Amino acid sequence: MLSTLLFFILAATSLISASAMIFFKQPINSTLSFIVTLLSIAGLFALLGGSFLFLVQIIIYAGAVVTLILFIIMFLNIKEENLPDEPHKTKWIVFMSLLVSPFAAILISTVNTIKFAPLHLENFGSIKAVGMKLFTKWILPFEMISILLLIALIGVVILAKKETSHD
Amino acid sequence: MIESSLLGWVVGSVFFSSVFIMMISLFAKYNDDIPPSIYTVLGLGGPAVSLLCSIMIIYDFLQTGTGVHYKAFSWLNIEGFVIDASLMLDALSAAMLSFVSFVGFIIHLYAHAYMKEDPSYARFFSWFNLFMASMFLLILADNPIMMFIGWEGVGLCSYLLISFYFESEENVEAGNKAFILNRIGDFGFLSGLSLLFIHLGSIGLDFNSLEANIHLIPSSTLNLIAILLFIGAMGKSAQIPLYIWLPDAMAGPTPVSALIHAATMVTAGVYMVARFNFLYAITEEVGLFIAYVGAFSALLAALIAMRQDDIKKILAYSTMSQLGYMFMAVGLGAYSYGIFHVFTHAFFKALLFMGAGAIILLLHHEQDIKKMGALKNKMPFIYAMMLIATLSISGLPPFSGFFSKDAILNHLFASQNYLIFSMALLTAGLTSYYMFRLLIIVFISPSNKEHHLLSESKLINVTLFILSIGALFTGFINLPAFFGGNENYSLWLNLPDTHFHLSHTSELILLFINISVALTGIIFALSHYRQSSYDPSLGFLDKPIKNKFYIDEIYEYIFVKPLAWLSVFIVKVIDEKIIDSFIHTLSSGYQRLSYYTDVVQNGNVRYYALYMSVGIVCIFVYLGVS
Amino acid sequence: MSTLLTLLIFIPIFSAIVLFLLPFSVKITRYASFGVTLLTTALSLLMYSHFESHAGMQFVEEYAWIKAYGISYHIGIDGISLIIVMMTNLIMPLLYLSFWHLDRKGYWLNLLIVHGGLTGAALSLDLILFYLFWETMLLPIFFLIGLFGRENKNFMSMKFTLYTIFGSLLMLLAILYLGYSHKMQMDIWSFSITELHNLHFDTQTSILLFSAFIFAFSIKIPLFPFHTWLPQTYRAAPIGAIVIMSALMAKLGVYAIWRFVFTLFEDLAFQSSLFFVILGLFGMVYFGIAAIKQRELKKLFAYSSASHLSLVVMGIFAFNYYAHLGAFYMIASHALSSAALFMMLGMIYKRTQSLHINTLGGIVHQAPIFSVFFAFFALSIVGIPLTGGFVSELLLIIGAFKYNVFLGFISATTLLIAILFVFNVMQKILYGKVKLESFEELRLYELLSIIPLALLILAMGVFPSYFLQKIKPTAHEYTKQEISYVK
Amino acid sequence: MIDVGSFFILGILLFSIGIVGMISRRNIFVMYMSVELMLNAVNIILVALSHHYEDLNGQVMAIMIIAIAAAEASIFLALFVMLFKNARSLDANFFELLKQEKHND
Repeated sequence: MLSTLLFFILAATSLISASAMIFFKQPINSTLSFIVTLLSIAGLFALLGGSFLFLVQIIIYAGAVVTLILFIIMFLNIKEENLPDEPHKTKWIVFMSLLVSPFAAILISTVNTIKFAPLHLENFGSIKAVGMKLFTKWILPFEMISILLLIALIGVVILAKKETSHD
Repeated sequence: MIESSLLGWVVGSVFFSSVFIMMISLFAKYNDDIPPSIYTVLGLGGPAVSLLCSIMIIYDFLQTGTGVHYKAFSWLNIEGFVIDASLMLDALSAAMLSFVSFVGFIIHLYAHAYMKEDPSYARFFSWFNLFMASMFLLILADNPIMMFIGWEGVGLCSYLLISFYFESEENVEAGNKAFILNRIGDFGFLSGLSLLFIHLGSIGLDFNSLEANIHLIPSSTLNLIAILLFIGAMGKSAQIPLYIWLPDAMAGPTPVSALIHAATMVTAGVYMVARFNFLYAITEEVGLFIAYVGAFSALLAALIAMRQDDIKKILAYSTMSQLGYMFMAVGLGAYSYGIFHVFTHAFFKALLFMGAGAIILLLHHEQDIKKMGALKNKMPFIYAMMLIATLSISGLPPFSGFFSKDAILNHLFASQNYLIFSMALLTAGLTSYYMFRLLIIVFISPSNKEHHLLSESKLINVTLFILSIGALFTGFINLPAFFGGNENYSLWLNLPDTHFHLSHTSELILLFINISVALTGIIFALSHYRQSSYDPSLGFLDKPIKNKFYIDEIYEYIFVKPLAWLSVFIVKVIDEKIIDSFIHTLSSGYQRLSYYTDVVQNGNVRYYALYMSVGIVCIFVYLGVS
Repeated sequence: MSTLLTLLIFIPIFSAIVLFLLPFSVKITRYASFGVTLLTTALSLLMYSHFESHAGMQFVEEYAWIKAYGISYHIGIDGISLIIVMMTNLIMPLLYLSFWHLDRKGYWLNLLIVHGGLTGAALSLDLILFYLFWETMLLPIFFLIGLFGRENKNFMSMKFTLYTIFGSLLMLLAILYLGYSHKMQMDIWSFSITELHNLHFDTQTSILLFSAFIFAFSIKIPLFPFHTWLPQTYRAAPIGAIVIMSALMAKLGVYAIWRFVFTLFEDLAFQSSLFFVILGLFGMVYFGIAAIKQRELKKLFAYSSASHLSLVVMGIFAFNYYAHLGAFYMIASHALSSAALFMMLGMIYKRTQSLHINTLGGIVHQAPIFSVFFAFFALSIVGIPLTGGFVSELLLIIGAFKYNVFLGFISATTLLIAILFVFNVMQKILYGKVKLESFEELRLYELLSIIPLALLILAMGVFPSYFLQKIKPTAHEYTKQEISYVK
Repeated sequence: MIDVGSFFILGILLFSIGIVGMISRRNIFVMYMSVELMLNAVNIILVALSHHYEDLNGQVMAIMIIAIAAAEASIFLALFVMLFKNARSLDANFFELLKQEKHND
């Protein structure tokens, strides 16, 4: 029962904060509500027994990525006049929601037709098990991800360098 | 028929001399060491060799009476259509060849003297000899295609020589005019030939086999062919309506006018009709048509000549008028008289032109007769020569023109075409009037101008003298029975003439009428111009005659201007405004379509995502519904 | 000997690719490409000497290429393609020679590719192969105009290319449909014209296919309503491209009508002959009149060659022996004359940077040799006797008279129409007052590039019998078949 | 009682919100975060399925996605900095380099 309650709380939080994120005019507000979304998603991961993912979600997403966004937003010192002028924001959102709703509705109705077994929330997916999987079967993609990160690193450096040489 | 390469040399020697002169003179642009005398040697040597060859051939021909044939190579040989590059000499072509080569050579001599100082001496002789080669080819051709090649060749050379002094736009335009009008004639000629060939092509195309098979063609087509061929003659021989180039053609050097536009090329039309006598003999309506065209041309030219002031233009109109006589003759079946008039005309008209050229040369290129006057004592020799030629063209006995013209007039009368006869008679009177007008104004009527004359050239005088002998005596070779002869020339030519019988008395009366008409013209001219060179009024005809009946202007407005307008219209309106803009509308329609799709593809990634999600939603709705 | 034709096609194309890849200087490229064209000329002369005077295909090579769809590498030569191939190979080296000092590498390489494409298109007996070469020769022209043209060259190169590609796409559709029908009717794919010849279509289909082919070719020639790209493109294009377009490509269009349309749609071509004869004659008069008032020499001669090509189209559609021979002879003689004339226009342009009639004048005073040659070529266009033009016009006119007397008269007006503008040009630019400060006489290499053309034109006019003997059997064979329809 | 289906539905809803935010907002930061939101929505579904099948591969995939998202974040943010410095704008409509230039004929 607790888990059900927890799920609804977390789900509601994430949905509300995600919706808030796309409504806020100031990016800083959006970012903050995005953090809330991410944290509640991390909670959902924990609920599903993904303890490692729970950590990763908090540390990398909420901790690193979004913080980076926040940092950048502050670093750029964005003023009101730099923000895009969005007079039809609400109209757009309503329009898009209407557009996307059949998509969501159909998917949801499809999912509802499937009878899933009820969730058994005992310990599953310990960090060790995930580590074993990651370093045995997934070792090659894992290493490739590291190369990808390296490339991203170099790319960022080059982008930044171009900027300076341009000035 | 005997094969003889001499015939080839008649054409070849002038042709090669022309080519050599051209090549040497072009080479001389890179190299100054070429002595100019080499042009003289080549330029006069070519016609001299031709003359010698022609004399030898014609002498043989006179002795043996058998024709000469020379086949150089097979020009075109496709199934059912064989044309040889071959030459043929029979009586008709021998008659033409004799005077063309002779007068041609004499005029070459004259031209040497006339053009001596000209910087384009080499160019002149190159083209002049090329003309001779084309003319020989025209005369000696053994099939109509070869004849046409010569026919076009003389037209081209005529163009080149008319625009010889190409510094002046007028001369070049005169050349263009000549060539274009000649080409209109050629259009008819070639159409006629094509019609001949699609009917007789497979049987054989030389004149002999054409003559033998002409009856295979249905007579309506024959008439068409005859008219088409005559259109060619109209252009070449300056008859109505294609004559307007001839007066302008006098822009060329005088030897050119003498040789091409008086003695030889313009008579090619007459020769062609005579050559196709087998065709014209069976198409009498066309013959009559030809005679009428000739009569009207003769009269028109004589009328216009009455009030021209340029000495060469007067002679040009008189040439046209004389050509009219020839066409009257050949049109009504008197081929040998026509050719005979061509023969005598060549001598006296060349003499007239060369005399005029001599005067022009001595007077520092002055051509207006009104600015001459009282030259009789200053140049007595030329005066004598001009007098002989003028008497000859006026048709007074015993000069050559009398015999040929009298024969034609008699024939016209005898054929009972009295309208043509009276026009011819009127033209005869006018001829003697305007020719004596010219003579009197230039040599006799008083003038207050002082002329600084250059010294006369001996060579020119010699050539004049030689031709004057021809103008005096050539008439006797066709002495009619009335004067005790038996028309040797006509007998020798042996053309299928139509013969009409005239009683002795009527011949006598006609003789009297002809001479008295000519004398009337002379008397009028004397009375008008002996005292002053002022032209008396001709009444209502005065203005049209002075303006050449406005024919040039009419042509300008009927043909030239509309064509130019049409050309601009085609390019500017039809091409650009209609067709091209239609195509551009098609393509710019595509472009405009691209602007509409361009709105969709606006470079904004969000919209791309939107389109994508619309697509996804559509797919899901489709899947969900089905 | 058996691979001679393949060599003729691919030597230029491969050498163009090799020269493009190797970092040679312009000078070496020029020498090399000139050498290549000389080589192909020598090979083509060798082929000419071995060409036998009979009607069939000779030097045939046939290899399966894409077996599944019956596409084969099938080439061969007969009397008519012989003309195109010989003209291509004769004109090409001279074209190189006449622009000897042009230092643009791309110019030479593009010309080489067109060279191969032209030869290939003239020799192909397989429709797909033909289409391939047909497009191969288009692209280099696009580059030549776009890179080396003048004024609104970008627009014109696009217009020309789109226009022609539009036409050839329709043709491609028709070709594919033909192959598909062969599969349907004979149960095997094939694109070889000897096979497709046997197909049967209902009237409507064959009219559609016929028009698709005719459309593609009449844009290239060009025939009457599809000509508007021509004067503007010629105005913008560099001389090398113009020489190829007017002297060779346009002729290839006529040849293609003869080879493909007449072979595949005999009946239809015969039934529609009156329409095309009239269209050809109309085009001849129309373009001729349009040329009279042109003031830009390239445009003027563009209209002039369109006029002559319309006459050629009239000739091939008149379906008789004389007209066919005349048309093919005119293809050869007009190729030579127009190539020479456009080359000389290029020389004028090089000296004066202008081709407008009003800026030129009195050249004969400054450059008599140039003028003599220019006048000669201009006159050969007009069809003065002793030039090849005369023989072809004579045969064409006779053929037209044989087809129909009235149309014969109209065709004979070609004698008049051409001189109206040619003589005007000669009067304005050769004669008259000297308008240029200086006009350099022909240089040696220019002279060398022109003299062979002049000699050939003369020889074609003086000894037509010799030149016709290799063409005759093919034309005769063909009209023998056709005559059965006439009577 | 919750089951995997609930997580699915949540994932679908979050994903839809991501799409809506991505398309309807012009602020590049919000757009970026919407993309991240969509990734997270997918992650939820992956992890839920991993749980359902008791197969850890799903979780590992989610980890991979997070790692790639991190790499992506660094590039994105570097680009944002550059774009903002060049254009002084956060407006996505401002960056229309893909757009065809209009001809004037």
